[in-house]
Amino acid sequence: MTVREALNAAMEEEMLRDESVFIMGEEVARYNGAYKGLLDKFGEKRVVDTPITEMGFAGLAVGAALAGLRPICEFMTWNFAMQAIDQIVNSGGKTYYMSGGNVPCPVVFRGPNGAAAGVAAQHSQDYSAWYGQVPGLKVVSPWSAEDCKGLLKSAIRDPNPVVFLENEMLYGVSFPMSEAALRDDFLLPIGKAKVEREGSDVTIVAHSKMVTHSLEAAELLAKEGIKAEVINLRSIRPLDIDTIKKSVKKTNRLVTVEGGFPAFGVGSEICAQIVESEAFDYLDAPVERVTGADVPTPYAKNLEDLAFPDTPLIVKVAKRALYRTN
Amino acid sequence: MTVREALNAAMEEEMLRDESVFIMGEEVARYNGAYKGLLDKFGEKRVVDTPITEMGFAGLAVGAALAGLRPICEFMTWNFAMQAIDQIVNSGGKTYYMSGGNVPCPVVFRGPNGAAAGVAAQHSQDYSAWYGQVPGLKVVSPWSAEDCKGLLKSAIRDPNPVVFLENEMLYGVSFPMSEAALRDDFLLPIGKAKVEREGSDVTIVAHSKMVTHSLEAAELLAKEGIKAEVINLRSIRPLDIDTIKKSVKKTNRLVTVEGGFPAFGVGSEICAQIVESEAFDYLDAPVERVTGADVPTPYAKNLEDLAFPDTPLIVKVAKRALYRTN
Amino acid sequence: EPFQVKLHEDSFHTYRLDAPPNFEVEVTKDMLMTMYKEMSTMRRMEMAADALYKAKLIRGFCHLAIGQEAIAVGLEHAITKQDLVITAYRCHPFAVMRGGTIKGVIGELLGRQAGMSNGKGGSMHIFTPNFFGGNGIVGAQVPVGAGIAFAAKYQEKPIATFAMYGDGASNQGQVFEAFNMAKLWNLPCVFVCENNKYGMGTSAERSSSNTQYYTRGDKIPGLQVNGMDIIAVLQACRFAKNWAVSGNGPLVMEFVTYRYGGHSMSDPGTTYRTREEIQRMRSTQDPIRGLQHYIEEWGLATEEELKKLDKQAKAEVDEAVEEAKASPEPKIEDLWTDIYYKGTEPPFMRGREREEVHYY
Amino acid sequence: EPFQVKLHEDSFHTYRLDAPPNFEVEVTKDMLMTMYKEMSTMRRMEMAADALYKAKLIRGFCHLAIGQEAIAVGLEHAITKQDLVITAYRCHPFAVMRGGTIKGVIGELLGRQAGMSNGKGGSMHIFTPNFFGGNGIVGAQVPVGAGIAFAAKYQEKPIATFAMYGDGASNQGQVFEAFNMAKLWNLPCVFVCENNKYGMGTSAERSSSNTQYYTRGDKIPGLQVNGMDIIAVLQACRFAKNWAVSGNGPLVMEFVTYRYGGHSMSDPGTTYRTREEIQRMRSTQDPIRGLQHYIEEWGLATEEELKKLDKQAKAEVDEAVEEAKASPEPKIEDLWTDIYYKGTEPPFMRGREREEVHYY
Ligand SMILES: Cc1ncc(C[n+]2csc(CCOP(=O)(O)OP(=O)(O)O)c2C)c(N)n1
Ligand SMILES: Cc1ncc(C[n+]2csc(CCOP(=O)(O)OP(=O)(O)O)c2C)c(N)n1
Ligand SMILES: [Mg+2]
Ligand SMILES: [Mg+2]
Repeated sequence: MTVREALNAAMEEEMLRDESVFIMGEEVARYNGAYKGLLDKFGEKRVVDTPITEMGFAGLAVGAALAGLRPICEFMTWNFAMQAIDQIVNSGGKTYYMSGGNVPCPVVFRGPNGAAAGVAAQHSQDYSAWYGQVPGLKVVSPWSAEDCKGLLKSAIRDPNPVVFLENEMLYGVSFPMSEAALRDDFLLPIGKAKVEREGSDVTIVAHSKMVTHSLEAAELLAKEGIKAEVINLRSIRPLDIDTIKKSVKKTNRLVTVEGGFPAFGVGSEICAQIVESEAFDYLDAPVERVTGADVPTPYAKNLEDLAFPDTPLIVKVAKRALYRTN
Repeated sequence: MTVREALNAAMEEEMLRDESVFIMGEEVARYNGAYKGLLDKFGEKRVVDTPITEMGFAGLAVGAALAGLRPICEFMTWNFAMQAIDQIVNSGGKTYYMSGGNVPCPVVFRGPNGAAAGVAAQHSQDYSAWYGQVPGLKVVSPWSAEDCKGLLKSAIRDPNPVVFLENEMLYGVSFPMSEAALRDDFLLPIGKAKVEREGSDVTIVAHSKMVTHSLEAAELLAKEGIKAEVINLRSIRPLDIDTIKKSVKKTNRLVTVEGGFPAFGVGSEICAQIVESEAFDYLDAPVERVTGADVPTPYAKNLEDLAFPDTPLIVKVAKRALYRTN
Repeated sequence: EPFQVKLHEDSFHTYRLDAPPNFEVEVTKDMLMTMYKEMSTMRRMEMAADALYKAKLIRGFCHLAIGQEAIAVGLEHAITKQDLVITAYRCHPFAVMRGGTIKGVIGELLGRQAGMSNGKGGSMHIFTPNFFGGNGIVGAQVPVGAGIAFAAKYQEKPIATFAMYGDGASNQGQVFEAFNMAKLWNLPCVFVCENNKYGMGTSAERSSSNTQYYTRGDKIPGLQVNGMDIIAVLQACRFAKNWAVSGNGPLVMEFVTYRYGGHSMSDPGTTYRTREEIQRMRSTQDPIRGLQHYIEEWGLATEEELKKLDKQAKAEVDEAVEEAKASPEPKIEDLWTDIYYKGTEPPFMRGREREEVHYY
Repeated sequence: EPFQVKLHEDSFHTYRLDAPPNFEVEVTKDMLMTMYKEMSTMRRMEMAADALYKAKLIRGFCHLAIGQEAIAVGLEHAITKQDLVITAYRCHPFAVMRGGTIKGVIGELLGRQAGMSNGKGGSMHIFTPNFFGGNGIVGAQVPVGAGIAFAAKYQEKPIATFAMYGDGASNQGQVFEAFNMAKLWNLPCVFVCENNKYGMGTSAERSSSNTQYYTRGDKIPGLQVNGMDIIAVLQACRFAKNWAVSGNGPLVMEFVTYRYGGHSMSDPGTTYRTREEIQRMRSTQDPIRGLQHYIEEWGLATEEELKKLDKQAKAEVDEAVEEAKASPEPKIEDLWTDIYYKGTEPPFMRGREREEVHYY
């Protein structure tokens, strides 16, 4: 099943289950039919094409959630959600607290995050750390089709505002689905990471598309006799530091991998939390961060290739964490 | 000289020096006269009250900068700049790169950042790490009147977009000014931290209002025979890691202090960079982060007090870094 | 005992509306007396807040609605408890009229457990089951209001949503975005501009290229109302509610009103307008004195009877203030509640340093 | 040798304007022939981009302006090199007309050193000294355009700024924010809506509660123009430029036009509109055929002479494509240039891991 199909299945199942769930956003209904099935099944009342007014429709989604609906508010990409970030953070993320728990806001904001291929600086930013910083939001960054289905369903049912960060380049990618994941009661817990591959020599923590590269890297490392454990973070907030700590205590080495800018990023936070924790004493090498480069994303292919991590780079850094240089 | 006076002096001097510098924002001209002097001196052409349309006037400031002016775009607080963040990041921060260096954007965005007293969740966020993440922006977070004057003048002259994060609670605070700082050619380099107090036992790195608390903490620590070195970060991007490393190599202990949310914050990044560097080997204790609490800022005084670091807390953590528990 | 009164001909101006609301308004003595008492109480409450602020018992921002009482009170008498309202930070009278209490509002301002948001929101963030706040970001509540109306339509509830904003807020782009969606989708949303002539220190003409706020909805019909005459407000809100629930889609309503005090407690309110202007508004347009005038003119009650109501209002507020003051500060553990919905929290949350950790 | 021609009476519609532009337009043969050649060249260039995209030499987004050529070309003949223009991502013809080259545009699309942004911006981000791009965020360029006009006024330059956007973009709140400031401050800004009937797959009626885009500036006068007739475009732009430099403040201009292809290369463009509609527009409204028709009707040139221009256009584009293709990819070190203004960079910038560090 592809990631796109998994997302669609999650939405369809939840819309069938709960009348108050609906989807809105730019071109979610009629355009070239990414969700054609949903429109046909649920009609324009529940699959709503919006004007190109991100701040407005994000605010509208928040209002609908405050008034008892469960909106799935899609952004064509998270880059455009910058126009709506005040509604997400201030109206969505803080109202429950400011109201002393009187006004919950069960809304899901979703869409592709990070870089797609060849779309340059304004269309390539990764917002994991920004949203991850905000108490009141939950932030999910799924990788596989199973992640997407189980986590999106949980996000829709969650009574809190959830920021759901997908990846454009994964939409068409197929993943095997377990029996359980195909069922309509399949839920994955928000806030739990998953060990995708066990290993004892080095821990590689990644999220979203970087899990693919990390698993590829683990495969290559295995050929050299290095057993890498790969953790798929799944959630950015809550951040499942316990799973990482457990792994680090076993492997004594940690490499974080992400596609976002390096500064104030996901890797920085993981590093800081590990350093602060008892796992620090288990580290046999400094925590290594593999990240996007500190440059606005360039358009030209040869430069773009240098702006994001790839499999060989992860291999190289993992080996460095093991003090092996070839 | 108070911080407010220093900021005004910086603007006035630069406006006198360069015809293309002007200030715009909400209530910068006529309201209760924070800048009354500027309005009287330069008139409404160069001191422009805007409607309450952050996204629009931030975009307008960017356009004016692209067309050759040097706008100082004031946000009443940085919280409201969330509405304009797309213009700051995507139009302001990325155009120079996307244009292959053809279109520079010399604009300063400024205003108070972080919490003021008793203003609750929507008015209290610290955006240092968000803007600090973006290549193409420079991000400054001054503390003293001297910082404010020297750095704002540099920001106005800088040919890049600069995000200038002030602190409401410091506006009325007076600081001594050096002879040099009073002159109209006084500039401080963006990207350089300042050692505000030398010490050999523990390094405390802070920015903005937290420098005050850190210096107070150092004073208290001194009474117990602990010599704390206090570094005023001044800039968030570029981050002056060299100054921090140098200090850590001397003190072997590092405590970061900030008012923002803990996750993906300034302290996390400093920790990660230290861990990655040769300074790691000099650490005799894990890096400690003192931060705002991971809660939307509460209104009630007793809760608010628990949401932000204060002097005793810094003392406590610094002592912990020295393995001293009382 | 209902009877008809006639509004001044200047009470309404229309835009793209076939007809204005009826100038003949049906009222009862009871209703008028209640409205008088409520306006008087709301003013007393705001004055109490003013005093408490000056006594340094209230912190941060505090925006009072003195002068604008006819709107919150008049609106409430025109709609039902099922209808929904959202506004900005100048929200105290709405919070009380919509099911809250004076004690709850003052308690919130004082940051106490008795506060309607348990002391966590403060002056700008007060909610009831049919009032969605109390919002601190200028303009942001307007699309949120459109979303509330969207939900009502989706759920096929026969109700109206009133999304309120100021003359300053009216220029925010998201207000126009909300207008556009509401019109496209025929949402039962009444957009209400409380034009009190200033957004902080900026007069309407200096912020808005069109100061006829009721005409700024483009294809959305508009209605301007004398917001200092509570009977005009009442009639306009009845009209608006009826408009919305009859499937006409959105309406833009403008109340022309005035705030007597500064923008917030830190603003003396006299640097960008003259004292004469304030004095003139107070003495010629005051909504409470205006209703008093009607009541006396129509022989419904005497000045003494009204004075008695004023006294009751004062006593009520004084008592509420005392009760609120007696309420304790929030419990320290409540720092950690309400970040996430009860039962769906993360296992723990971090405080200011690694040892300050709250486990749920 | 200038002569007068008369526009079709449907060429203009006005809003809050005393009089439309003159329907009698002064032109010269030279100008018409040049405009013909330029439109033909622009179309060829876009077709070349289409082919290169399909050959997988262009990546990511690529938005073509086929069908909309009259606007970029007509505008340029009405204004001077001092006037300033900014638009969204559908920007290739503007970039060429405003001082760029075909080689520079195609080179940019190919991500080569010959690209006008050195390959760093791609299709959506191309600039010249009097053209501010090429912007990827829908609507964001509109306040930026108002800012450019603000600067012109500040510097007392007698020029107009044209801030262009689409029918889809027209609903963005910041467009209204820009309108408001431009009107308040009387900025010499012409807001230009290229209404090509669709924003991606959403037709104008489904995105906009008012599809008469020229009437959406509230107090700002508006002018609707047949954007498929280049002479109407020319005359309207002359009018607009004159309006702006004469101190009249802003104007909202709408060009009614049509894109023949999909929204971007990934959109077939036929799921949300009928093939018949596209065919009808192509055969009855095409701006190049329209100008050809005029030229032939007025006896300025024969079909053969025009065919020769078409051939020249093709040859020019073909040559530029070859030159662009021959250009190398950006230098690897250029990953690090242009983040900060040359000479004001930080001491170093971090790559993807701690050993990838670039020192300036
Ligand atoms: C987005 C945003 N910008 C600025 C502010 C600061 N601010 C608070 S109230 C206000 C004035 C609003 O005026 P108006 O809408 O007329 O409402 P009034 O205060 O008159 O009721 C401003 C500028 C804010 N809270 N939010
Ligand atoms: C803020 C934002 N939202 C969404 C998009 C995605 N997007 C790119 S173009 C487009 C349609 C714009 O339509 P219109 O303004 O009519 O311009 P046209 O493509 O017809 O020239 C959309 C939705 C974007 N780039 N920016
Ligand atoms: Mg107002
Ligand atoms: Mg369009």
